[in-house]
Formats: sequence, C-alpha cells, structure tokens
Amino acid sequence: CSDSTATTDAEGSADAADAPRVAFIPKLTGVGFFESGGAGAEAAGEKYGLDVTYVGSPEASVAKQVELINTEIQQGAEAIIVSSVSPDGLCQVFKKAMAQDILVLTWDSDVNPECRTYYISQGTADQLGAMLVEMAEVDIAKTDKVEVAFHYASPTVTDQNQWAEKAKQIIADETSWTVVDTVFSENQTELAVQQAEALINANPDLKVIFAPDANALPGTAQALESLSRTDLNVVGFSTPNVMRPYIESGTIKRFGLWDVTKQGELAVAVTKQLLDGKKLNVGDSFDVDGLGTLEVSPNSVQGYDYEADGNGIILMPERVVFTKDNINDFDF
Amino acid sequence: MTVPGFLKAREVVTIAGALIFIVGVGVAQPRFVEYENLTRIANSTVILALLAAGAALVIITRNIDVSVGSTMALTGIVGGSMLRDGVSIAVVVPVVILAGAGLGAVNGIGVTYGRVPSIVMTLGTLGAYRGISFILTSGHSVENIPAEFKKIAVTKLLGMPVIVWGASALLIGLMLLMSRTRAGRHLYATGDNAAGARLIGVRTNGMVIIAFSASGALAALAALVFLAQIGSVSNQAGMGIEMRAIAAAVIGGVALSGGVGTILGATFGAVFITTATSSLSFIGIPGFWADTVIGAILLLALFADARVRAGLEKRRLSARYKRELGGPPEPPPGDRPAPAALPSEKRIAGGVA
Amino acid sequence: MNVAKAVLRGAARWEGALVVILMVEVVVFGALNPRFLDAGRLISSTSDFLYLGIIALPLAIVMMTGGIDISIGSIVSLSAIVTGVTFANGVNIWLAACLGLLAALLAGLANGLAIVATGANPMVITLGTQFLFAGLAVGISGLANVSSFEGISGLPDSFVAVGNGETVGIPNMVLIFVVVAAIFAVVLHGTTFGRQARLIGANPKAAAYSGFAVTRITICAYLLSALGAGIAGVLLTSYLASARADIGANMLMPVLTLVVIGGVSMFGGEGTIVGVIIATFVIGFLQQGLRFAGMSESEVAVANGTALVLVASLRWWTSHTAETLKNQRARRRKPRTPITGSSLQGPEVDVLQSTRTR
Amino acid sequence: MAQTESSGDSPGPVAVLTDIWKSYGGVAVLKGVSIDLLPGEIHAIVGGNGAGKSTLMKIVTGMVTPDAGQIVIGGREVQHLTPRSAHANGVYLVPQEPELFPNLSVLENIQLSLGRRPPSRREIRAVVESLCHAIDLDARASDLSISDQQLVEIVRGILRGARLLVVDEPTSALTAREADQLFDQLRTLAHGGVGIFYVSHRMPEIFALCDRVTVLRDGATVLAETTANTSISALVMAMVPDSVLRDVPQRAAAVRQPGTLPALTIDGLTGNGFRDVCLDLYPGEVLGVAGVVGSGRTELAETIYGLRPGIGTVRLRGEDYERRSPRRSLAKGLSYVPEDRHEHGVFLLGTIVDNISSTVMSSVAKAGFIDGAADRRLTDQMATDLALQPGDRNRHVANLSGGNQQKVSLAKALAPKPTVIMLDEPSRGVDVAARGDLYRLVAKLADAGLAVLLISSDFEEVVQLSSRVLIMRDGVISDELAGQAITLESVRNAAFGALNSEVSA
Ligand SMILES: Nc1ncnc2c1ncn2[C@@H]1O[C@H](COP(=O)(O)OP(=O)(O)OP(=O)(O)O)[C@@H](O)[C@H]1O
Ligand SMILES: Nc1ncnc2c1ncn2[C@@H]1O[C@H](COP(=O)(O)OP(=O)(O)OP(=O)(O)O)[C@@H](O)[C@H]1O
Ligand SMILES: [Mg+2]
Ligand SMILES: [Mg+2]
Repeated sequence: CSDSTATTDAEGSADAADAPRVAFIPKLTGVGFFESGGAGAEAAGEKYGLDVTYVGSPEASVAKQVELINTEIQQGAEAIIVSSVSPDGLCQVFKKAMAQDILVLTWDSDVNPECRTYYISQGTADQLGAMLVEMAEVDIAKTDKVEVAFHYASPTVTDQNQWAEKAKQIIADETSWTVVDTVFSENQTELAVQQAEALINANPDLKVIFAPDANALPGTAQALESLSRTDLNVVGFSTPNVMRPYIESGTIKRFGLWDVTKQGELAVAVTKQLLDGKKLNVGDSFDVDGLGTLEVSPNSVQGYDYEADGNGIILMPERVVFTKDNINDFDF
Repeated sequence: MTVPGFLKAREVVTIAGALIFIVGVGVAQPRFVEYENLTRIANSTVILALLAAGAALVIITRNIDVSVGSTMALTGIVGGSMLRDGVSIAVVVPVVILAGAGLGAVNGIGVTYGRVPSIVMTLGTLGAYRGISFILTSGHSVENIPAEFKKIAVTKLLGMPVIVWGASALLIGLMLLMSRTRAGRHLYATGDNAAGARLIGVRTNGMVIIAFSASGALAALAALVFLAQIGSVSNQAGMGIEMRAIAAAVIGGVALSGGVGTILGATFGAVFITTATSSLSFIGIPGFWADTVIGAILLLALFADARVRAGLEKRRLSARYKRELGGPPEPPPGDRPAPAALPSEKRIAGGVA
Repeated sequence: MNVAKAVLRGAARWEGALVVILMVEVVVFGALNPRFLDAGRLISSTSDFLYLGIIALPLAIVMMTGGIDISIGSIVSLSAIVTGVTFANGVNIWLAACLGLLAALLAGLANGLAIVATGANPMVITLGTQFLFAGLAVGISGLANVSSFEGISGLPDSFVAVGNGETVGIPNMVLIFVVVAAIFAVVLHGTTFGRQARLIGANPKAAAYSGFAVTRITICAYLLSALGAGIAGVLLTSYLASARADIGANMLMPVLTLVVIGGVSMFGGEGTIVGVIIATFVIGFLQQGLRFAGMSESEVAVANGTALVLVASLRWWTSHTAETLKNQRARRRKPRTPITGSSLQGPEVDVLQSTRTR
Repeated sequence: MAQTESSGDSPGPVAVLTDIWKSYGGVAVLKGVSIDLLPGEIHAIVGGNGAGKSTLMKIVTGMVTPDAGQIVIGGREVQHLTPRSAHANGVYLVPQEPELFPNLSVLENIQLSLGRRPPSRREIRAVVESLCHAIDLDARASDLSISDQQLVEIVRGILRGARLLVVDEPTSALTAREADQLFDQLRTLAHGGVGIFYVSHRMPEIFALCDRVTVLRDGATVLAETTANTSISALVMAMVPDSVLRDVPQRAAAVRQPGTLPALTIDGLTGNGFRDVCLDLYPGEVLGVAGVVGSGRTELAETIYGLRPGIGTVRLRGEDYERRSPRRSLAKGLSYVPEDRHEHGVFLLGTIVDNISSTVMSSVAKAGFIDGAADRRLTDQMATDLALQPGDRNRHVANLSGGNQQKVSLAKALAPKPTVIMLDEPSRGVDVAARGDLYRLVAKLADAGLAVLLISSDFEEVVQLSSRVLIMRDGVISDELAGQAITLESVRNAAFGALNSEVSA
C-alpha cells in the first residue's frame, strides 16, 4: 500500500516537476473547516498550474508546524501558506524560509506581519467579534438583561480568543448582557457536548452561548438537542455541512463563517500572482476568478503597526451568516 | 470471612469517593444533584466508561492499550459512513463491533505472537489507525447520520437514556463474566502470573488476544454511542481519550501490574472523572482554571485513596498477626486476647506458651 | 571506561539493531529522494526532533525505576511560560531561563513527593499533575497579565540564537543534545544513582532489602525527568523565539515512543540511554524520510506505526532465531568429556548428608 | 481421576525421553539426556546446581521446548509439547520456585489450576491438613511465606490427578515433619500407578522414597541405577567426581572471653509475629534459631534488620541501634540473607555484577561514579569465595540455576564485610557441594569473628553449624540449647514441643 502511494506520488511530482511546489498548511488536519480550505487550495493549484500539497498534523502544535515547514523548505517548496498556531512561534522558521527566497503567506490565522508577506484574512478580529454579537442580537435585544457564555477550544488558541475578547468588549460596552462563564473543549466533540451540557445545566438562566469554534458549535447544538432545550440562542462559527442538521431541526437559527474553500483558492491565487512576479502593495487591487476584485489592505486593519513593501492583508470580501434559507447553497 | 474474591476494598474506596464527590458538589450547588443533571452525567460517562472497561480488561492481563481513541475514531468513521450511505442499523452495529474487535485482535496478536511489548504495539496502532481513518475520509468528517440512529440517544426509559441502561447492562454482564466464569479467572491469572498461568494450562496468549479484542469491541461500541449522541464524527474524535480511559481504570483500582481490579471499579473511575469535569461549571470555576482544578481534584482523590488503603492494609496485617499469634504485637505485654478467638483450623499450637 | 564498556555491550544487542535500522533508513530514503541525503540538511533537520530526545533521555531513567512521567509535556509548557513571563516582567533572559528550569524542578519534586507519599501508581499521579501543571502554565500567563493565547515574543537575539544558531558549523541544538545525552548516559550507566535506579525497577523489594535509599532515588529520577522537560521547554522557547503556555501539549506520545523503541521496558529494570539516543534519530529520520518519499501526514502515521510494530517484533524474532541457530550449533559440538561443571569448584564435599536420617 | 484408569492395565512406561538436547545462548545445558519413568515408580533426579535437572523437568512438562530429542508420553510420541497438551496427557509439574497467583486467595489458586470441576473446599482442606500444615485458605497468596507457597504448589500437584507428576525440590522449604507427610502422599500416589519424577538435593530422602535414581552432571546422565543398588557416597561421587569427602567440624560453643561485648543484643523486642525476644549474639558464634515453619523467625530477623517496625531494644556491639533501616544496618555491619531469594534476595533482571555490588555501592564508587575495575574485582572475589558457577559475570541472574542464585544472594550480604549476619534458610535449594562450601564458609567466617544468626528449618543444618541454638515457637523463644545438649533429637523435641504439651495438657 505504501509502495503504490509512493510511486503514484513520485509520478505526480515528475509530471509537475516544473510546476512550483506550494505547501498549504492548516493548524490541524481532520477538521472539516481546514479540510475544506485545503480542498480549495488544491483545486486552485490545478487551475493555476501549481503543485499544491495540503499537509498538516492532526494535532495543533507549534513545534509540529515548524517541523513540517522545515521539511517543506528542504524539499524545495517555492511558497508556503500557513494557518499559524502561534502568532510568533513560526517567525524563526519563516524568516529562514524568506531568506531562501521562499514566499511565505498566512491564511486563517496570522503571524506577526514582519514574518510573512500577505495574510489572507477571513475578517479582522473586530469584524468577527462584532459578527458574533450581531448574530445574537437578532433575537436578544441589547438592552435585555440576560446571561451569556462562551465556549471554544482552549484558552491558548490565538484567533478564537481574539474574537471572544472583542465580542466580550462589545458586550460590556454596548449591551446589558453579562458573561457568566467561558468553557473550553480542547477540539474534542464529545467533550464539547459534555461541557455545553454542564454549562447549560449549571446556569438555568443562560440565554446565549457564543461558540466560535468548529467543534464547540456543533457540540453545543447537540447539547441543546439532548437536553431538549429550545429557549437558548447559540451562535458561532462552523462549517455548513456539520451544522446542517441543527439548522434544519431549528435547534440553531443562524451561525456564521466565510467560504473557507474560497479562502484556500484565494490564497493560492495570490501565491500564483506573486510567483509570476507580480508586485502587490497596499492599496493595489487585483482580480481573482470567482471572487471578483480584491484589494490589499494595510496591516493596520488587524491592529498591527508594521508596514512594508510587498506586505499586507487581503481580506475575504464577505462573511456569510448561514440560516435555513441559504445553507443548502453551500457544500463544505 | 470469604471475600468474594473479585470485589475487594479498592473498588469500594473509588465508589465511595465518587459518591462523596457528587454529594459534596451537590451541597455547594443543589442543582448538580437534580435527577435530570445526574442522568446527564451518566449519559456523558457512557463513552468513557466503555473505554475504561476495555482498558481494565487489557490492564488486568498486564498489558496496556493506548490505541482505543484511534480505534474509536476508525470504527466510528466506518460505521458513520455506512449509516450515512443508508446501510441498515441492524447490519452496521454488528459490523462495527466486529471491526473493533478485529482492530483489537491485531493488537493482541502483535503482542502475543509478534512479541511486541503492548505499549509499543498500541502506540503503533494509535498512529496507524488514525492515519487510516484520515486516508479513508481524506480528512473530512462523517456527517448526516440518519435521524433514526440519533434517536437512540434521546430515547429514555424512566428518565434515563436507554444508552445508559444498555451500557450498564453490558458492563454488569462483563463484570459477571469476569468474576463467575473460568475464562474470566483465566484472564486474571494471566495478568497475575503469566508463567504460573501457563504452567497450569491457561492459554495465556489466547487470553491476551481476547482482552485486546474486547477492548477494541468496546471502543467500537463507544464509537456507536458517539455517533448516536453526537451525530457526526471527525477524524479528531477520541484523540487523547486513551489516557483518560486508563486513568479511569487505574483510579478504579485496576493495578497496572496486572491481575487486580474490576470492571465496576473502572466504571466508577470513569464516573469520577466525568463528574469532576462536569462539576466545574456548577461550583463556579472559570474554564480558564479548569485544568488546574481537575488536576488538583485528581491528586486529592489519590492522596485520600492512599490514606484509606494504607489504613485498610494496616488493619488487615494486624488482624492477620492477631490470628496467627492469638494476640496483637502492640502494645507488647499484658493484654492477651482469649485463645478462643483463634479459628479452629489454625496452627496446632494454638495457645501461647 | 565503565561507560564505554556499557556502551559497547549495548551495541551488541538491541542498540546494535537500532543502528542497523538507522543505516537502512538513510540508504532507502536516500534512494527514494536524493535530497534527503544532503549532509547539511540531514544535520540541520535534527533540530526539529532532538528536543524530544532531550525529554526522552531522563524519562528513560524514570521508566527504568518502573515509573512513568505523563506530565512531562506540561512541564515543558510550565518552564517555557515561566521563562517568558519572568522575562516579560523585566528579568534578565538568562536568569529567566534559570527560573524556568527551577519551575520544572519544582514540578518534578512535586511529582516525586506525591508518588512516594501516596504509593499510588506513578501513571495516575503524573496524569493528575499533567492537568495541574498545564493549568498552572495557562494560569501563570494569565495572572502575569500576558494574554495566554498570544505567547510572549521579543526575546533577545542572543537567547534566540541558542536554539537556532550554529557553532563551528554544527547546529547548537545538536551540540546541546550531545552534551545532555552524554550527561544522562554517564548518570545512568556510570553512577551509583543510575545503577540503583535501574535495580529498583528490576525488583523494588530487593532494593529495599539491599538498603537502597529508594525514596530518595525515586524522587531524584522524577527531578531528572522534569529537568529534561525543563531544558526542552527553555530550548523550544529559544528555537521558536516565543514562549507559549501550550508548547508541550501532545508531546507525550512521541517522547514515549522514543523511550520504548530505545529498548526501555515499561515495567522497569531494563534499558540503556544509548538505545534511546539512537531511537531519537531512528524515529526522527523515519518520519522525515517518509515525508521526503512523498507521503502525506496520514500515510506517514500509518507507515510510522507499522514500522514501529515491525521493528519491535523483529527485535524478538531476530534474537530468537539467532539463539536457536546458536543452540543448533551447540548441539552438533560433541560434549566435552571430562565434565567440570558448576559446583565442582570446591572439590570437597562434606559427608554430612550421609549422616542425616529421619 | 485419571490415575485410577491408568493404574491397572498399562504396564508400559509413563514417559520416555530420548536424546534430549537443550542449549541456552549457545551453551548446551542438556546434552543428549535419555530417561524414562514407569508407572508407580518414584524416580529421583539428582545433580549439582545447574546440572540441568529443572530444565529437563520443564521439558517433560512442556514449559521448555527442547532443541532436539524425542518425547514419548503414555506410549505416544508428542511433538510440540506445551503445558496445555502436557496437562491433557496427564503430566503436571510442581515447580522449584512457586508460581502462585499473588492476588488470588489460596483456595482460588488451587481451584483455578484444577480445571473444570475443581475439588471442594473440604477436599482441599483435607489434603492441606494431611500435609500437617495449616494454611488459611482465604489468605492472599502474596501474604504466604515461601514455605507455605511451596506447600500450596504441592497441594495442587497432589490434587491434580496426574499420571506423571514432577516435583522439583519440594522439600527445600519444608521441615522434616511436613516432608514426611509429603512422602506418604507421594507413596500413595505411586501406589495408584502415578509415575513421579522427584528432584532433590537431600540424599537421605532419595533413599527413603525413590525406586530409581538418575544423576545428571553438566547436562549429561552420569549414573542411572536403582536406589537399592547404590549408595549416597556413590551418588555424590557421580555428581562430584574426585571429591574428597570431608566433614564440617562440629562447632563447639565459642570460648567467650569474659567481658566480650556481644555483637548483637536483642532485649525485649516485640514486633509483628513475635514478642518479647531477648538474645545475645557474640562474635565468632553461630547462633541457630530453630522452629517450625511460621514460628516468626523471619519476622524477627526482618525487624532487627529494620524492614519492619518493632518495639524493644536492639544493640550492636553495645551501642543502641534505633531508627533501624536496611541501609543503616548494612552501614553498621549487619547483613541479612532473606529466605525468599526471588522476591527479596536478588535482582533477577540485573547482572551478577549488579547484584553483588548492590549492597556496597559506595565502596565500588568514587564520588558517586562507579569504578568498573573495583566493581569487577569485588564480584570476582565473591564469586571465587562462594564457588559461583563460572562464566560471564554480566549474565542476568535470572538465567542462573536456583543454587547459584542463592549464592548470589549470599554474596550480596557478605560483600559489605558484616560483623553480624543473619542467614534465613541459607541452604535452600543449594546442592551438596555448594552446601559444603557454604557450611565451611560459615564456619570460617565465624572463626574470623563474624557473628552468625542462623535461621533454619533444617534441623541437621542447625545442629551441624550452631554453637548455641534458640528454639522459637509461636513468636516466642521457648528454649535454648548449648554445647553437647544440641542434638537432632533435642532440637526436634524442643521445636515440636508445643504439640506434645498441648496433647498432654
Ligand atoms: N532461561 C535460561 N536462560 C539461560 N540459561 C538458563 C536458563 N534457565 C536455565 N539456564 C541455565 O541452564 C543450566 C541448568 O539450569 P537448571 O535450572 O536446569 O539447573 P538445576 O539442575 O535445576 O539446578 P538447581 O539444583 O540449582 O536447581 C544452568 O547453567 C542455568 O544457568
Ligand atoms: N507480609 C505478611 N503479611 C501477612 N502475613 C505474613 C506476612 N509475612 C509473613 N506472614 C505470616 O506470618 C507467619 C510467620 O511466617 P514466617 O515466615 O516469618 O515464619 P518463620 O518462622 O520464618 O518460618 P519460615 O521462614 O520457616 O516460614 C506465616 O504464617 C506467614 O504467612
Ligand atoms: Mg533446579
Ligand atoms: Mg522464615
């Protein structure tokens, strides 16, 4: 078995010997969100004549990502696109890569801007934090005195914590809601259900749970179903395929995400342009098949004060709120 | 005083500990001990309890199985895909359980005939099985489990999910098998003293393979429960759960040195761990401190357990010497209990000279 | 001398087989992808797995005493975050690193004390402390007003160079590993502590009867394993130029793999440091080589797991076959006629036996 | 069960082993041994430590697979004998080292081994009592003393209903009385047609019990004869050729200088299993402690050594020794050779070198670093002193024969050059020659001023070596014998006195 894969891969790379090798790396594999991103990237690779490989470890760990990136560097990758587990833990290896003229981009989760060229962003922390609150606001007025809680992967994941922080800030500044608890479920579905159930039972007056994590959201939804609770409002971020049953059963009214498949495509498209020698500077706009015209934003939209040539953030044009009405338009 | 042999003090300590803990949290937050919440805890314990039972079986043979998390994921993915593709439940359930038993048997055969130490064998399959499930699904989760299967998870009997009843019945059955049947005793004998077991004609290799297969089958059952309760399964499922399962078994009195422990103890070990995790929201511990508190609770439990066991051991020893000698060694002179206290079958020289 | 001999003796056994496997790996992977063989690459790539070896070496000592330390990953995190937090609060980075090591040692002491005090199985105790230390690492970063999710960066270049730099063309990581490995090899094979630690694992009761300071030695073993984890924590902080509270998560299984493939028995009493050192390279290069052969991560996982099992099985079967062959040869040799057996050393026998009657 | 069927009709041999070869690590330990066993026969196998007796017996019972050779059991040639198929053929081994299940009760241990319809508690108790020994059937096996464990093994063997029973050194842990009862049981079995292989180092019992004897030396048969046609000296000559048979000098009570400090003084010591023990042990003296199994002698020694708590005074050369621990005992020159060598005596996973220097780590090390040369020197020295089987000193002790393991255990205790040594059943499983070595060593050490506390259930040994004998019974010292008063008769009477007094009372 290993033999056959080795040979087919060897043939593949022989075919694409002249196609530049591009590594597309998720935080961790085996989660629908990242797999979809990877699928988008690989599809775009075929379209643009790049040899895109989606590689990642099943565990979200900085050390593992560094090892993978090193292996890619040594195998002669020309571009590396990473969803980083840590904002600065990858800087060393990225600097090493850039010193060898390898193109370094980030997607989904960024690193410090001086360590990469462009970040393909699904939205800034402000946008996504606000989006969480907005999704809840549809049913719960800002002035209602209600209890809310957060549920996501762990106190150490960077992006989810940033969104949650922003959301909590907005809640504190603009609403009468009180955050009663924040629980974590370590990327484990069964733990997510368990934690959500405990959270709900421990706080009988809870009205909203924010679950900005691809595991925590379905887990919380499942908890609602097992406890037969319909009076709770759960919002968060996850992929439509996982959430479809909960939307269809009405357990959950809406949740958000962006089209991660397109995010993968976009990252590869940008890479293609850069590999072809095109320069992209802040304020430049460019066209991407299927995504329309995009603009390079300054790093400051994400709160950084680092600016340089050939460095910036490319924001996905839209984020989607999935509801019963539109969920069947998506398949990822 | 005939100790039933397989129900010894250690399980009692765990069971008492788990109950005391539940009552303690209940005092702090009465909502915790409401029937509805307790059934919920029971429901979330099922997966861990099944895995802990498997871990116990394997550990009793003086082996260890760290691959159960991956076995659960792989069998879950196989079962989930079949269900999603419309295969009937009556087919899927036995197929998945057999698959689990098969994956476990691979471990068992490697350990016995392959002569691979169990920790190495199962570390290997820990990686390999998860790798296979990634390859099978190319990394994607299996979703859209038919509602009729998920319905199993919400069906209740006397307010308790049927899954809990089913798992309890299964575990009790397993317990009886272990304590009442020859095969069960041979399993204990294998772990207690493999050479001695072989000497008296126990098929030790067979016993080890059976234990691993059972562990695999239980992991597959856990996967089915997972599918029913959660309705989807990702390749991440069960990652790291093996250590919790082993911990549950060991907290429940299963000795890693083999030959000691019961399914009952392991089950209550699982109850304890789930309860500890679930209680944090009730006693107002922020999630940020969850790991710290769970670690502290675990350690406290272990310290308490050690104290209780040391006390029991001391009592046992002194009782023993009392019987041997017709008098306790301490305090030294003076108080000699009546020789009548001696069991009749004891030494020829009953009285103290 | 003593150590050298232990090393030599080791080479004739499992350790020798590991070396053979290592060479086979280099040849096979080199043939599949010549890039793999690039010497500079081969050496520099070791930085990505040597830190695991640094944790595995002292863990091997713990496992030889018949114990285990599940909490090493959390100790890695703890030492990293203590280093980072103290640095962020204005402490000199080198002093901060020492404090990180100190935190690791304290964790090890807690492990050791808890294990001897309760007499409970080390696996469950350290499972408890695994949660505790991981939680503390997160807690410390939170308490010190460093957001636990962003990590601490801005470490001085001199410190970052420790993990990333080179000395005389050899990566520092390799040099550090060599030093640490040498120290632990001497500790295990050349000191009374090391031998007593191994013998405690072989038979704890006999150790007590032989007057070993079992408690002290056990605690020391856990201190050492914590020290190894602490060093790895500081080193990783330097290598990644970032201190994170979750840096050691998921490290247990890879480290455990090194120890057991290195030939250390899970029940204690058997194993060598040399074995673990070689195993570090065997496993490290195996995974890299598989990737170089074009396998995806999941295929690597399958191949790695299969290789692990096959290698371990071969370990027994080869020695068994060798033994059988040797024994076949022994049979063909004619028995030496005048037999001078074991008990014939003292040619005088008392006639006591003949006087015994019942 | 099985024995009754096979008794009458089949006159053929129970087992025939032809040209059996077995090597370990390329060294042949059995070199073409042939042996047979007739129904109803008790066939003794004797030989020095490491001669291959146990290995041969393990081959008969399928525990060890021979490299070559033919095994015929009950007239049928068997290939690939496993313990399981051996059982099916009615073959059962009572092993040299007990192989009980430590976490099961005695009853469970016995019943478990006896297949589908195990004998009832009553039947088991009857056999146990017929062996003249009371064992608590509900005790956990790990709590039994080694002799009790051995008895449990024997009970299993007797109840097994085998057609071929192998008993490997069953009496090494038993006292005379239990041994006699065992012999009766074995004779009864033999009458029923069971063939018995009987391995022992005790010559007299071979002549009392066995019909035939085979002597193994260095893995080969050197003598096979009916016991009627041979003698002890002939056997010993066969086992140990060219040996000069020499007596160990009977030790006279040491002439004690007035005012000599006792090396060890025990005053009113009470602990687990014994009470109020007082004794003085002088340099150069061998103080025997005799008693029946379970009289508390091991506990006494372990308490003195610091392994168990006790109340009372222990003095070493006049100095109070409080807060006792093995570590401190060794430092103060007090050594102990435990009775259970596998459990407490040696590190089976360690090498010979590891073992011997384990009690004197500091003296073979400089500043914590082991000095390899000193380490080897010590090992070689001890190995020569104790006539340890020659060969690689880096062998694992697990691979040594039982007797040689005992020597390693002794070497461990002697390595720190103690002034007081407590020997607990020191010659258990030790062969004739080695036993001679051991006795002379004890005598020599005592002459050189070592104080020896000799705990032994082998009364001959006690009589032979001791200058003074204490009799321990039910945890108290009941008698003291000295000088000419020490005879086999007197020791035995004193030890079993309790029985007599109770009967008469
Ligand atoms: N598993 C083993 N591995 C290597 N060598 C072994 C093993 N078992 C036994 N031997 C060796 O085989 C030889 C015969 O051992 P065996 O136990 O049969 O002796 P024995 O005659 O029973 O001696 P004793 O009277 O001391 O019990 C010894 O030299 C011993 O060291
Ligand atoms: N750890 C223990 N726990 C409970 N009982 C024990 C323990 N150790 C010994 N005993 C029991 O105490 C009694 C005394 O045994 P011990 O072996 O000390 O006697 P002894 O005089 O040395 O006789 P021998 O050594 O010949 O068996 C035995 O019945 C034994 O089973
Ligand atoms: Mg023997
Ligand atoms: Mg004794």
